[in-house]
Amino acid sequence: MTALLLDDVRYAYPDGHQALHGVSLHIEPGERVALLGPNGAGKTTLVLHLNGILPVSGLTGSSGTVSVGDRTVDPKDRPGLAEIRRRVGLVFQDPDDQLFLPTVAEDVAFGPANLGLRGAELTRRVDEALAAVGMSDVKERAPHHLSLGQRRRVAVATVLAMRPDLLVMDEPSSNLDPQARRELAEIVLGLDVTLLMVTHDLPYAMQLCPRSVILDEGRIVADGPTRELLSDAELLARHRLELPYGFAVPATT
Amino acid sequence: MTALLLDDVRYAYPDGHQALHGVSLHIEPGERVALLGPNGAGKTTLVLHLNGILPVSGLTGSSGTVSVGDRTVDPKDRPGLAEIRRRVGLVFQDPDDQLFLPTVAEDVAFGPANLGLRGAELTRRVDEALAAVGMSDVKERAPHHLSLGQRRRVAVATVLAMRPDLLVMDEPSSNLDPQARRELAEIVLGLDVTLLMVTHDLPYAMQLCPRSVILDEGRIVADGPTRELLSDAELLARHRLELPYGFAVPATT
Amino acid sequence: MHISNGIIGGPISLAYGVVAVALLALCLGRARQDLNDRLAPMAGLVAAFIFAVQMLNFPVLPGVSGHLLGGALAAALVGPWVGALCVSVVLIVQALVFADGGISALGLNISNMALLGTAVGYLVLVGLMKLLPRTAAGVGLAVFLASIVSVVLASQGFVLQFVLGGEVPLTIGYGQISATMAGVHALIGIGEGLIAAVTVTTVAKVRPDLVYALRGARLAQPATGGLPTRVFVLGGLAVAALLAGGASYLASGSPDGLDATTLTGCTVDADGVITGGSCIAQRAQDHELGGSFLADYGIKGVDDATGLAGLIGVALTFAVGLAIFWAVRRRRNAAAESAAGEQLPAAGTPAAVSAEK
Amino acid sequence: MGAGHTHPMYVHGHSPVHHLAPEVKIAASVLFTVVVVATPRELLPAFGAYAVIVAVLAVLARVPAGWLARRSLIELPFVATAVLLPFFAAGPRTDVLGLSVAVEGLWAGWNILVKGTLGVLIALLLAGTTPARDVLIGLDRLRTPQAITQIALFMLRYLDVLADEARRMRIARLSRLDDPRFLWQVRGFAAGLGTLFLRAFERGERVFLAMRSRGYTGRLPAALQEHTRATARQWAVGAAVPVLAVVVLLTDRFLV
Ligand SMILES: Nc1ncnc2c1ncn2[C@@H]1O[C@H](COP(=O)(O)OP(=O)(O)OP(=O)(O)O)[C@@H](O)[C@H]1O
Ligand SMILES: Nc1ncnc2c1ncn2[C@@H]1O[C@H](COP(=O)(O)OP(=O)(O)OP(=O)(O)O)[C@@H](O)[C@H]1O
Ligand SMILES: [Mg+2]
Ligand SMILES: [Mg+2]
Repeated sequence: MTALLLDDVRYAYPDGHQALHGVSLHIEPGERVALLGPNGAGKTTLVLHLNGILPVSGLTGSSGTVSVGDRTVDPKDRPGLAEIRRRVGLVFQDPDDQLFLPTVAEDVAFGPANLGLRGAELTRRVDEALAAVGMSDVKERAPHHLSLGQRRRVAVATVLAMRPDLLVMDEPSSNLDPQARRELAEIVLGLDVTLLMVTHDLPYAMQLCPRSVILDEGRIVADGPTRELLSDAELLARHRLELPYGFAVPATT
Repeated sequence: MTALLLDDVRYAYPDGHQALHGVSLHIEPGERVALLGPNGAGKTTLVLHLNGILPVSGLTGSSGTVSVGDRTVDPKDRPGLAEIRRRVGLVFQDPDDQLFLPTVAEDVAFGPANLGLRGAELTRRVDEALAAVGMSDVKERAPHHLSLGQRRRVAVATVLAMRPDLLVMDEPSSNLDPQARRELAEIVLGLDVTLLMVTHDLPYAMQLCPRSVILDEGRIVADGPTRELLSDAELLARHRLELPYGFAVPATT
Repeated sequence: MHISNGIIGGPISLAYGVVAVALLALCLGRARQDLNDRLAPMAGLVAAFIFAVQMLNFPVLPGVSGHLLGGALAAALVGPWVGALCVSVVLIVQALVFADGGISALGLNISNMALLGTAVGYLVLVGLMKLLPRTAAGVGLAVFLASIVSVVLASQGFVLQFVLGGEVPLTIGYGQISATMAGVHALIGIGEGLIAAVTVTTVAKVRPDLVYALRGARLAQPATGGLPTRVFVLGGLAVAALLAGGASYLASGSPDGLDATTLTGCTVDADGVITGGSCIAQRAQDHELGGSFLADYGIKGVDDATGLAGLIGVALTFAVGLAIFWAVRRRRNAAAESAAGEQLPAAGTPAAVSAEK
Repeated sequence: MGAGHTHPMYVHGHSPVHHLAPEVKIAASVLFTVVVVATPRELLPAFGAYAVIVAVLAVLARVPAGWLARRSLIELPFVATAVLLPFFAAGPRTDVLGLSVAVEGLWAGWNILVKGTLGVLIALLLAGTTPARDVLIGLDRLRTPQAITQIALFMLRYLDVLADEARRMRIARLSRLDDPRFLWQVRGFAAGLGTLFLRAFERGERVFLAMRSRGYTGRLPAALQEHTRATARQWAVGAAVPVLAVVVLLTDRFLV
């Protein structure tokens, strides 16, 4: 069984910039994996492949296959794509990419309602998800009138409300206040999902993900237990990573 | 002498939401101050007051005065406002709000060109600023075709290129890779400016700013040496702040 | 309704050019007071919005294409003076950067669409706002009707120009041309009115400070829950049906039948992109949008769908159907609300979608 | 955001026409169009000469003929209707290919066709060799009131913002399982339209404020566009086009 399988994925943006140079990755169900790497490595590009948003069909420089569970992403296979999008919950790096309806409550309800939920059950889902990220009190406000951190939390809620099998988060902790960041970690640790999380926060990766993958210049350059990778200062330095000021790898996880 | 003086600043957004409830703050020239606080505290709102962007004139719920050096922000005083904007360099929380010209080089040149620079001097300014953030090689690319971290670095460069007296940065380190984050710290430490930095990264605040201010629900709730504030776990907890996993306040700065 | 070079004779074009310049100078003078820090970007957005909706063109009469005009929308959001400037800017940029509308006909086009359209739209709007309640529904209805009147009158502005400088005697009478133009543009006006009403009411609810016609005042809450909304929808529908009926009767003899404005015959793929068949939206994409700003920019780099351009195309061509659909859904929502005793999410929420699947 | 970065009408290139200052090109195009429109429709040789001028310019600009042909399809409605005019015009009739058409209508159709086509071609040459932002810079240097150029500048930027926000909203819907069959999309569109407008406005407003905070005063700093300012020589070269057209018009008028 695999939760996610990428085979030699290559991608070039329409302006010709080659962002992925052949990425292969295999994630088991229930694994929690951190995706690390410098700015511009291609992490976001990779993540956008996971539910068929990229690639744009018919572009040169793009190839490879992406499978989620037993299904392969294929832009032409409409029911297949819907099924994949049902399974994969994607939290975008920019919350403005995620929120689009006039109120927060409607926005969080959008996904579950598309799954067929309605009435009291729908309301319960929405309330639960908003409570989990501590945003119950902004329910009736407009998402684009929230602070960036509030928007990010709502963005996480929109995906949590769909209860995906594979949760993919692109820098979920940036712009969050420290307590929200810890609460998010607790939520994620409490969920029974497969997790792929992009982050620049190495201690956060260590806390949440037993396994890490380092991506640089569109290629995977390391894959292994997080603790091991983060102890290899030389490897980290080669890929513009380093443990932050004042941080020491704790003796126990 | 003061670099920045806020006196009882109140602000309500056009949709009626009151974001600031009377903020007073005084910063000396050369000070480096961190502005901490939970999501939605009003940090961004406060920062936008510092060069006359807010308030919208004529809205109810907004009052108070903001002075930069010897000048008071007054939307009606055009030359005064221009002078203040020359002195204050503002890095926005969202780089998409900052970058708008077709190429990175032009965008970085925009501010200095408005200051009257041209020709070789302008080019030199641009090159220096881009080199400082490690983005020299994306000079001719379109800002909206960069990764989020790359865009944030360029956004910082646009402001550095103006050589402001008062540097105001709204979460400059989010979405930066660890090494870029450290490099930014080094740049800032090497500059001879007054600094006000919004951040959720308490170790980063400790590293850069001897003084910290905590804002919560539109009011200043604490102001003092960063080391002292961060050692007061109870104070931090009351305002949704906490030191991250694995971090211990280092013995020496 | 862009007139190209050579349709109207030189002297008349010149005369209109002089009038347009004089009136624009007046607008500039008056706008200077209005065009503050806030209004400048708003004016840009209004212009961009109008630019986008004007991209759907279809021929109406010899040398004349029909499309949304946007004068009333501009007047409602940024006022008559800045509004006229916005529409003029759209026309100037279209002529110089998109080769749409003759350069020598700029005076004619600005007179019809920017000056006449905006002025009429604003006057009707101000009049109606005095009569109607200052609620979202009231403002919406006012904008809706002002749009229709403004578009129809702007089309008559063209007819006048044609009478004055058409340079060719026709077998069909000017009265017939006038009626055809009015009919087609009444239909266009309904689509435009719906778009303008939705836009203005949304903005008015959240950012009343951005709606010039409200002059910064917040909307009043409807006195009795829901009734004004129903009045708005039914009133709008009645007007729409009336105009649509009348217009299609009048327009049936026009060179380009109204059947072209439907999407019948198009196949549509997963993401709402027209993939085959033949219909106006697709033609418009091929001929007009195919090379246009939005078509190129729409979803570049993410998907080959048509993005905003497609959305707007769809909305315009379905404008009339939308009005009916809208009313039905409103009523259904209201019914569901009273039945379940709970608030269903408002317009655009998926609850209604799944309920109808 | 890419304010007026380029536009799909722009043909990238480094021809002499591309390098001509925008204000020169605008002035030349406008004057040329005016001369064309002022030419009596009976002066057939003059129109031939104009076509030659346009063709020479196209060659100089290295704009492909195919591109010009494709883009000039924008004129199609007018062509179609110009063809119809001969059938609807009143007055004396004549037979063409066995069809009875009005003489006046034929002339009128020809008039629309030739003036419209020449106008579109010259406008396309301007658009194809001048990025949108440069057109605005040119207008600015031609003393267009600042209110107009400023609105135009914002308009170009907002077109990007609108497209960008629409794209974001669409991806957001798709990735959360929206099933955008046609009707749903229309319905979502109605609800989304106002939101799109607001979102675009608020983003644009923030960008505007960021520009302000970097010293923006209502026009782009001259230092960014110094290289495109017209020299006296460029003005002379640009003036050649309308002057040539006037010469053609006058010789035709009095000699033919
Ligand atoms: N829309 C785009 N068009 C062209 N190139 C792009 C686009 N988006 C990203 N790129 C380029 O592709 C590369 C990978 O970008 P990506 O966004 O995947 O990086 P990332 O690893 O997510 O970086 P970050 O940590 O800064 O978010 C970068 O070099 C970037 O400049
Ligand atoms: N454009 C807006 N319209 C209305 N309310 C707003 C707007 N922007 C922010 N707010 C509200 O004002 C308050 C303060 O927002 P602000 O953006 O200043 O928070 P912040 O401290 O910067 O938070 P974060 O750490 O998440 O960035 C929040 O409650 C927010 O919801
Ligand atoms: Mg990224
Ligand atoms: Mg903030």
